[in-house]
Amino acid sequence: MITPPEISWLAIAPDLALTLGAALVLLVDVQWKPVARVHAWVSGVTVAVAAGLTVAQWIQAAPADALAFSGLITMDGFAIFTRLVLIAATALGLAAGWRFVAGLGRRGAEAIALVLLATSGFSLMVASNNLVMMFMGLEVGSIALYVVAGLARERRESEEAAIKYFLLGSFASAIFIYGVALIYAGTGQFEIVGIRDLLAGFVVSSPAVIYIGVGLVVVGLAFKVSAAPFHAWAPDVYQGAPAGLVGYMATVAKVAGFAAIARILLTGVLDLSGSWLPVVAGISVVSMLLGSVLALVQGDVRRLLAYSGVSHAGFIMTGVVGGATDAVLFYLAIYAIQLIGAFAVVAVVAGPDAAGSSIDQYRGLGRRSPLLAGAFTVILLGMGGLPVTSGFVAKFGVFTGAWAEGYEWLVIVAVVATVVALAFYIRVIVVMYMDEAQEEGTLRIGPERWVLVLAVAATILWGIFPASLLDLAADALPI
Amino acid sequence: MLTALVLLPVVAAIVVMLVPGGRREVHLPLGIALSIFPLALAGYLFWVFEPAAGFQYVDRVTWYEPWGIDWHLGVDGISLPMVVLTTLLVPIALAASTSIDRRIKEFVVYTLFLEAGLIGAFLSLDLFLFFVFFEAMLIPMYFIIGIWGSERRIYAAMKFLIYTAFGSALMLAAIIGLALTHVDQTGSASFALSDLAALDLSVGAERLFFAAFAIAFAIKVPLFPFHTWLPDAHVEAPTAGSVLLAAVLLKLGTYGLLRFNMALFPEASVDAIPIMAILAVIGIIYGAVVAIVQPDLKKLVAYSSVSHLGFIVLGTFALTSGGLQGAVIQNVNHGLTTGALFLLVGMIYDRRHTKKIADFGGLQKTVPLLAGFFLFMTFASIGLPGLNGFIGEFLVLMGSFPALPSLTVIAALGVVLAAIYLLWAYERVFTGVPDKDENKALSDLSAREIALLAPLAALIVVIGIYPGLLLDKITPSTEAVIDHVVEQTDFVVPEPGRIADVHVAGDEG
Amino acid sequence: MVDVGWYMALAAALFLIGALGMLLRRNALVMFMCIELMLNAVNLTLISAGRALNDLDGQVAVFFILVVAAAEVVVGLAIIVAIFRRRATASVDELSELRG
Amino acid sequence: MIDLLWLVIALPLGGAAFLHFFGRYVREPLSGWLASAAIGTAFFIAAIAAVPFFQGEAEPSTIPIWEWMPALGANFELLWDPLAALMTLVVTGVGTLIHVFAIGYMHGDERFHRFFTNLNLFAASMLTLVLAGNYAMLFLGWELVGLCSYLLIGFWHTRPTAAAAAKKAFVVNRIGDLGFMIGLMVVFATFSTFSYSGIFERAGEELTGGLATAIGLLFLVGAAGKSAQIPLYVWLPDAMEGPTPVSALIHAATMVTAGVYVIARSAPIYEFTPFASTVVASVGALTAIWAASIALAQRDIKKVLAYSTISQLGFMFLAVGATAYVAGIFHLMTHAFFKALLFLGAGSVIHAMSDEQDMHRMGGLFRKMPVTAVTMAIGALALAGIPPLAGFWSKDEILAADFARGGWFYFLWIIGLITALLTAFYITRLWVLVFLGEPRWEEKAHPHESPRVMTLPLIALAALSFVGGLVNTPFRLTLEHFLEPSFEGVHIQHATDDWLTLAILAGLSILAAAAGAGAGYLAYRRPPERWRRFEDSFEPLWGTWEQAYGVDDLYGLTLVTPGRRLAEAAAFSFDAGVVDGAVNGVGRVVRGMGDWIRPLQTGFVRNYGVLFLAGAVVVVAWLVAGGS
Repeated sequence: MITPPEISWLAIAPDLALTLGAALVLLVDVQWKPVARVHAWVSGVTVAVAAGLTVAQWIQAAPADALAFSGLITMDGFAIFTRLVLIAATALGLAAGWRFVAGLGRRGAEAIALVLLATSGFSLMVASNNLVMMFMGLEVGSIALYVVAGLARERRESEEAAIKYFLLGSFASAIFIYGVALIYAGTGQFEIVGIRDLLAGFVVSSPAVIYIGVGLVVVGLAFKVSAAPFHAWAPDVYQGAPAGLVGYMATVAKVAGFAAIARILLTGVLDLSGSWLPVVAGISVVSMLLGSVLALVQGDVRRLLAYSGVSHAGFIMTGVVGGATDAVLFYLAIYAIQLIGAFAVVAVVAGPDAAGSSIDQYRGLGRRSPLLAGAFTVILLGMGGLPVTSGFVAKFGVFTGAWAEGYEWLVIVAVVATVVALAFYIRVIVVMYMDEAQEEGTLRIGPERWVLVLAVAATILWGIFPASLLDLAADALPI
Repeated sequence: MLTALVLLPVVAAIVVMLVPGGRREVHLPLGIALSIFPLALAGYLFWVFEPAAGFQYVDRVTWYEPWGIDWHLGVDGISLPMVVLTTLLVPIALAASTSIDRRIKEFVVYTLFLEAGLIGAFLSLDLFLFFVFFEAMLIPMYFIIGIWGSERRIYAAMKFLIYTAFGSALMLAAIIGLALTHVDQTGSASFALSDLAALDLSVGAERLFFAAFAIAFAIKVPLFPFHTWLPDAHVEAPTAGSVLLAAVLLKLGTYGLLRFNMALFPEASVDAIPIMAILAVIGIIYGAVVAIVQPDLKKLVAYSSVSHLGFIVLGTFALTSGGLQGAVIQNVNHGLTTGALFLLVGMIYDRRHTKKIADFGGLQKTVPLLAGFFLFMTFASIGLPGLNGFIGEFLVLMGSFPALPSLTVIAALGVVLAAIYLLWAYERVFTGVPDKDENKALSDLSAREIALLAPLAALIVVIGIYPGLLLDKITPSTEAVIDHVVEQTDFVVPEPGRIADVHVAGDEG
Repeated sequence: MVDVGWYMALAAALFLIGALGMLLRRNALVMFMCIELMLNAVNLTLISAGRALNDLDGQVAVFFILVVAAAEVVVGLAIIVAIFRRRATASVDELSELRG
Repeated sequence: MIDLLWLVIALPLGGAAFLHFFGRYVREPLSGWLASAAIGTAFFIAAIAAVPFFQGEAEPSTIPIWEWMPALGANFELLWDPLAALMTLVVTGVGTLIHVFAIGYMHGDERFHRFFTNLNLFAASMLTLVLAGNYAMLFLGWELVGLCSYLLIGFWHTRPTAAAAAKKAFVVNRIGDLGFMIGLMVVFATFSTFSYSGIFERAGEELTGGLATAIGLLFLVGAAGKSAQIPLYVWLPDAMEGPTPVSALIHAATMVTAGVYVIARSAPIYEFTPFASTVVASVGALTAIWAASIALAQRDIKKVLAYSTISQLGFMFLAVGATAYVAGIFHLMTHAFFKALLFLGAGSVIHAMSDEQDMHRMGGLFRKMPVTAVTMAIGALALAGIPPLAGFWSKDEILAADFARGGWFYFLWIIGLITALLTAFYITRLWVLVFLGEPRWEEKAHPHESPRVMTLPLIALAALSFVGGLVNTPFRLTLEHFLEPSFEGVHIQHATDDWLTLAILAGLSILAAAAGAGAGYLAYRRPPERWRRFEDSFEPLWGTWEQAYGVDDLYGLTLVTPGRRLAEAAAFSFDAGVVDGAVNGVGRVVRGMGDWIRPLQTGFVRNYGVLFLAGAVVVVAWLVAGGS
């Protein structure tokens, strides 16, 4: 006898808003074929509404009714915080990619709709307490992104990026869902909370199938966050996909992926931490080292950022190891803004729909357009985790977490990795300031301007006064 | 007051930033003028400083409560001289940079930020805060070397940044570890130096943490064998860069060893005395020997720094009154003399556009004033009594001998070697008949350049004749360090290691 | 009555076959089909697991997955077709310009 | 008067400061006179302050000035006792005369005022050294005189030889200072203070075991550096590159005697280490004869005097080593008179011959410059030890004291005697070669007597060299009593008071002196080819002496060149290669790893898949293994 689930609209309101917004964009487009500005308004309003609803959740949410739809969806602070990050990323991403979107002409509406849909999918994912639900969100988001990757249709690289992303992505999804199935087979549960309670009940060791399941789930998500050795797609996609939207793609996938990882590992199977901690730590180490070392030898800024993303995945993993959800959330928020900012710069320098962005394009940027170069410098230093930037606070947080968990060696590896990482961020700065200008001509900059302003502000202000964001993250605990 | 001292340069930097246009005739003078304010404030601080009062003018504002990090500044006899030195040298370094022809605005801004970072690092009493300053100042220095340096500037800047960053990375790990230990032992998080110094660490942990800190600082000092970034950095850096690097930045290393390693890990410090002392002595001799044959004037001075800073580390780890006083005052002395030497090399470079010793000869004939100043600084650096260098070295040697006799004797060799490499360099550069035409038509020091060197020279003499000026401020703090070590460990200060012993003896005599 | 374990084993086998196919075949279309195969292996697992636990959730989940699979087909085919149009081949090995 | 004592140092120092900053505005002779006035006044102050000692009633007194390095009990304080007083008077007295002389000698030099700046600075430093109330302050003066010596040797900085000599002097001195410094370390570690009084009072109980010997020997190293004793004497001959007044003041009369002064000052320490004292004496004796033999064969007039100085300093060491401190100081004083005289005379000659220094190109100058000739003759006889001139009394007292010490010192006494003979020979040779015989100089050189400003000091010094010895004759030991307060509780070696022995000893040394002088006269009175043959008849010995035993080359071969090699190896092979190589190596390795891994990113989807699956398998396997 199936009991009909009770409805709690607020729980899914933001996702609904985004979905409807996407639909609205398409309808408006079909109906009136308006200028891009209209789309800007529609999407802007949509994002604003979604944000507002999320804030409403924050205000209204209480642990008691955190669970909605008989446990499918949760409204815990963790979900809300990540949702906010996702929505912010959407807004920034659209701003950063706007010149690209506008350049698409008729297909611009599609792009916007896809972005909104992707966000709604991922925001569903971060909010879902049910693994199948999570899978749904994951797929909605991912599939939308596959298409975004291929939006610059007239460019071969874009196609290649799309197909690679698509094949490997769905491969990963399949593995993820198989893991879910195995966990289900082992526990009879899809609900993360349920799994937690169940595992708490196990007196003897739980069946191996669960471990296999957890492993596969972790692998599937590790792919989404481009943690080594599941990162191979990232550089190619970052390089091939349209510059304007790469930042957005990379960011939301990582945020949602890590949210899911944190939720599953730290809530669902925390009792099994004895066995998964070393594995995650291992992934973290491989990611940090591989990412940093490979980034060191890249000649293309977008690939460089991709590999740096791999190493960042590793750093965030240390936070997961430390079980410091607040630190992880802080890191995600900061990194999201910085990454979109970085790609906004790329979009300006290389052009919104260009493929790749050779480091030579940045020679003498410091002379050509000081402000742009300055912003990029701040962002890169933030990513490098130098003090006075929020990046340092973020790294400090996750490292502290890991050390507290007894993973001193991991922290030591991590700090060494940061030095290597610093080396390649600095390389870009060197090229910008210390080489004589090669490229000439002024750069056209659109709404990216605002993205950069925000990114720089976030990097410096939260670097000096991190308390505001840290408190927020500290409250945003998973159920 | 201290907060103001840290923020003044920042404000100055921002002001300079806001001034539009890239014309040096605006920015450089403005920068110099603004950098006088910190100097004035530091001078006032020096004036009102109460030697006996320990840490004073403490500013403490909670930064992020859950992590226990504070904006926590305080000054004592060890940091005071360094702060004054910093604020003194920044205007001079700026005023010495008139030969910089491009992007002067950025240059001034970076220098001022650097100053803020340095002052902050010297004043921080919170390890998190200290690390922030310690690491943050790398960036302006990195740009100063990398943008305004000479041919291989990028290589040098990169090496400087990565090398030092590596050291501080380890230190960061150690700081985290310490803070968490504090959480375990007290339940509350704190990065305050005083709190962390009160922890009781297991021998193993203490040694590891000590090593992490020590490596970070040893790279900064730089202690053999971590010194190789220094010559490159110096040779490539512009004059101002070299001056600040040698005079102040390196001191962070020696200062850190004294302030943090001693306070936080007394046990390990005592155990590490042999290692550190041996490295220091190797540095003294090695740096001097290598300096002898350097073909490049700047490199020579750079290696001389390696040698001189060895004395500071030796004195620090001798853990006697004389040793510590010598170490601290030598921090200042080396700052003044080597800073001045780099200024002079810069002035020579501005005239001749070369630093190769072989390109010179007979300059004393053409630029007697410059030669005179150079010789003066040379003797200050050699440690001629009556000048400041002697005070430091003599105190260090006399203070270290009771603790580490054999090493001290070897270290004393450095005094001879210093005479060899510096006087030989002077002989090759300044004496003889100017044979090369380029050397025949050189203009002697301008009034501006004299104005830059004169105050340094004056201070060198004053400290040499009346070191009490500084020692009175320093001594209580250095004594406090020894007391701390003694009560934390079973370390016994060798006779006659303490002022007490000395005075007793003195009274008898 | 065959033991559920066997269904599971079969599913696992199918999943592996799919995975290996994904790695061995060149044709994007075939690779995609392999992924579909993997998804169906998942479905089989869920059904049998649900049967074993006589719990409906597993069987319900299958529908969701089918839907997702369908969606993937749509997008996937679109991309593949687009590529085929331009390069007259669906071999993924042709698509290796981005590397390093 | 004592409370004005600081003026003794302050006056020359002030003179130096004034001339340094304003000298260029002062006309030529005036700056010289200012400098002379400064030090002259110092002389008078010192003289007045010393009166009580002459009356033999005053006690030594310490005058504190201000704190210097409290942690070391090292402050600025003056010790005013007979020894200090005597040294002060010698330094200021002889110094004043030399200042005046230099006004004439440096006439026309473009850096005239600079010269007097340095001269005054030197005087101040030297006075700091002798007036210091503790070892730290003594070391201050010790180093400062080294500085001045450096500045003045290299005064003509455009001469590469001068610059090199200056550097050599400073560095060699530094090597000695190293020993001295280590000695100070031991002293401080033992007494935890530097003040003389503090140390000497407790010397008895503290100086156990080898401590006294260690300190004594280490001080000897320092003294040997400053006073040009074996093996550190090599700098002094080169130091003759400096203007002659400098050689007279610094490298004959005052600075080089600092070593003797230190040992005398440290008598209470040597009291406890006969061994160290013996070493001091032996070094002195060896140096004395060694340098004397070299002086025999030199052609450069100043070189002769330089080696003679070294040899005479050896005599002083011989004295203080035999704990005949008074004799040592006595000889120090007389030597200051006649050696300054000789140098100034030589200067006057060189001046007249327009900077000719080779005695083979002189001769027959007597008629041209009688005053110089006569005064120098007096100086020569004084040095040779012909009674009743100053040199005789002091030298004879030294020899007598050594003889009285007995034992090993008999041997040293014999060496001293031989040295006396050699001394008489070479100084006579010098005088004869310069002033007698046929002129051997080219026509264009037209020597002339020096101006009065130069001759007057000569005459004054000649007078002193004549009577200076009478202050301490066996008949009337004035100096001895004068110095007593400084050597309280220290055993001082005296000559035997058995008059017969004394007379025999005196006779022997007079004999030696006369023989040497006579031989020198007879040998060189003859025409050049004759004495040339005479010299050749001593080959190869003569050549060896002329080459100063080739010690410089030896040092170059054994120390300098290998040192340079070592440094180069360290700098260019080890530092650049190994140490820095390691650092850059790390960077290269990391990048290399990157380049090495990079190909894994083939761009083929299927390879990515393989990587992916492999990773998955590892993760799952690890988890399962870890789980159950």
